[in-house]
Amino acid sequence: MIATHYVYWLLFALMMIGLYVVISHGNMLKKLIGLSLFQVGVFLFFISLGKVDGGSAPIVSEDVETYSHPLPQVLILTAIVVGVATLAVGLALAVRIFESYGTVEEDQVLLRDADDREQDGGAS
Amino acid sequence: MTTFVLINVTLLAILIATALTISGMRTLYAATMLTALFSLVTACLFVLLDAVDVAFTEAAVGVGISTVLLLGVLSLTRSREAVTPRLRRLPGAVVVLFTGGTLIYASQDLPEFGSPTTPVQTHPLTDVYLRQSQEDIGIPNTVTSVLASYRGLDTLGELVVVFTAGVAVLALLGPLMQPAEAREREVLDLVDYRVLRVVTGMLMPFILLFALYVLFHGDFGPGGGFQAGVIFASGFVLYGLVFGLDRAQQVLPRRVLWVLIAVGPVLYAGVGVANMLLGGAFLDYDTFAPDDAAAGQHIGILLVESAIGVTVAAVMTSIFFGFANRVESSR
Amino acid sequence: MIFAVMAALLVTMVLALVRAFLGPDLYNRILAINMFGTKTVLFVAVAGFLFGRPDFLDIGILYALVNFVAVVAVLRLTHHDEPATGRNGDGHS
Amino acid sequence: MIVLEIASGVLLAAGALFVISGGVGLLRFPDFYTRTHAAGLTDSAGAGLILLGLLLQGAGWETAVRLLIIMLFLALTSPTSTHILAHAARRDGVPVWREGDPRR
Repeated sequence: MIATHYVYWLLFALMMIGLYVVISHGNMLKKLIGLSLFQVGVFLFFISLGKVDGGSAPIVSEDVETYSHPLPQVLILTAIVVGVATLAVGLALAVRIFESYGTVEEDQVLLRDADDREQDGGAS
Repeated sequence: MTTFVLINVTLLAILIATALTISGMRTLYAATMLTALFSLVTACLFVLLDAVDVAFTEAAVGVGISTVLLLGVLSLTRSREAVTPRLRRLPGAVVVLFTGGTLIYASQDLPEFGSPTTPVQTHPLTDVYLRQSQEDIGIPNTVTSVLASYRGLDTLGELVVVFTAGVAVLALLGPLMQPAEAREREVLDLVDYRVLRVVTGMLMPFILLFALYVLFHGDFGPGGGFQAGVIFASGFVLYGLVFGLDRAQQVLPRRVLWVLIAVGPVLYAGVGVANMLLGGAFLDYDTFAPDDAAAGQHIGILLVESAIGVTVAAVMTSIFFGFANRVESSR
Repeated sequence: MIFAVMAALLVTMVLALVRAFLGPDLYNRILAINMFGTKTVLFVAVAGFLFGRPDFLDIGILYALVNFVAVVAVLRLTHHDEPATGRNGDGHS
Repeated sequence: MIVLEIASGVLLAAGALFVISGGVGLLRFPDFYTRTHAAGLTDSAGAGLILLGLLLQGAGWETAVRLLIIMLFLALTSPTSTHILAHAARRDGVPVWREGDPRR
């Protein structure tokens, strides 16, 4: 079991570290960093499913017999570029949130929202 | 084989140690730099797991683009993380323990790592992609043939996602949304860095040449539209960082970038429509050269890869300009 | 011999990693990461020869390039508005 | 051919030695500037020797050209980055270590 599944377990550990950062940290930028850690865990998991012992990169050449599977690689290749594009959107949102709230801490943003709502309630 | 396992375990251990340190760090600048290191290790692992194309993309994206964007945002916002109260961390720990336990329990059913008899390797599609593609499409890099031909529609979808993300960032941070109190721009003192400027000036043509090489050599080696686009973008990021944003925007005006962002999906979908007009299915490149399917595929893949390259490069560059404009105007 | 080089590279990676973790200031971290980057370039080159397919050295060229971009970005985007030295409380929490 | 193999082995061994000693230096030297020296050593001597050693393994001209390009690239970029790093550190007032100071 250990000899054949160690890669998966280590990658699960990596994903869980990322998930913990996403859930437990209040800072939005830290959350985004955690998200990319989690993402990398998933990417490596996909790629490791396509790997064959003694295989080679799926670029066909005369003197190579075994190749790793190209399909997970295609999926992950596009996923990486899409991942950075979504990271950029997240960062842009964080910048806008900082500009209107003066903070990127989730708790403080929620607190200010609650304060605003109270003031509105008192006024009407 | 033991060599492989040793290297693999070492790199994974480095990766997990880095991730743990990142999660414990409250100075976000340091955390971001460790993210760059994390990406480098990931790219090494991709090379080790035979995913050379993915390693190419990960290195360019993770180190060249993500790090720059994160650093730019950090210089716009707070770079220190507040302490999260212990009570607030508890649900995260519970969720992580539960999910991790479930994953490890489920991993019993996963196929052995690296075994040639897994469902992935024995599926009939594997043979189509690895052997039959040589006759159907005739290019050695099967990743490119799967990306641009077999799964061309899927890739069109991905390109539209990148396009949408670019538009979203422009809508959030673009010139139409500049903060009202934008101050006068400070000219940065780069006088000290003459060596840097000379070296960057020397490197720029080679970077762009390298990007073109990656774009057109994608059929035979690792490379292709996504990678080339990101390399182009990191070249311009480097130029903008060293020579200042104004000069970079003179070389590559914003309006040109906006047009280029839209060119990619239009060209890609246009190829598909042209195929339909020629009597085939959407993105059926065979119709480009009815007598020689492989030649038709070659033309189609080249057009599609160029479309991807143009859009990815334009989106990444304009995202960088969007953030960097904020950085300069908020000083 | 190539295997020994690979082992040396991995050991050096770990050493650079420890320096990147310890800091204590921003510059030490960038230095460690820059060195780590060079080691990854060598890793790709050596791994190609070790596993018998040295045709993918393009990746090494790219690593050398992005490594440079990262160092320039860190210097350009941090040291103008942030205290970058250890004296202002940079480091572990 | 045997001569080439021996030469390649010697170069690789020397490169590995430089790389490791640079790594130890990066960890053990007392301050930023001395560490710059260690890092510069691995980046130039270590990397150069290893790449030269690989070049002599004889794997076709395509590989050789790429190895040379990597060498050229590293020879341009890594001294530049070390230089601007040290320059920026000096300007930011990172203090220089003297005999008897605590390690930083």
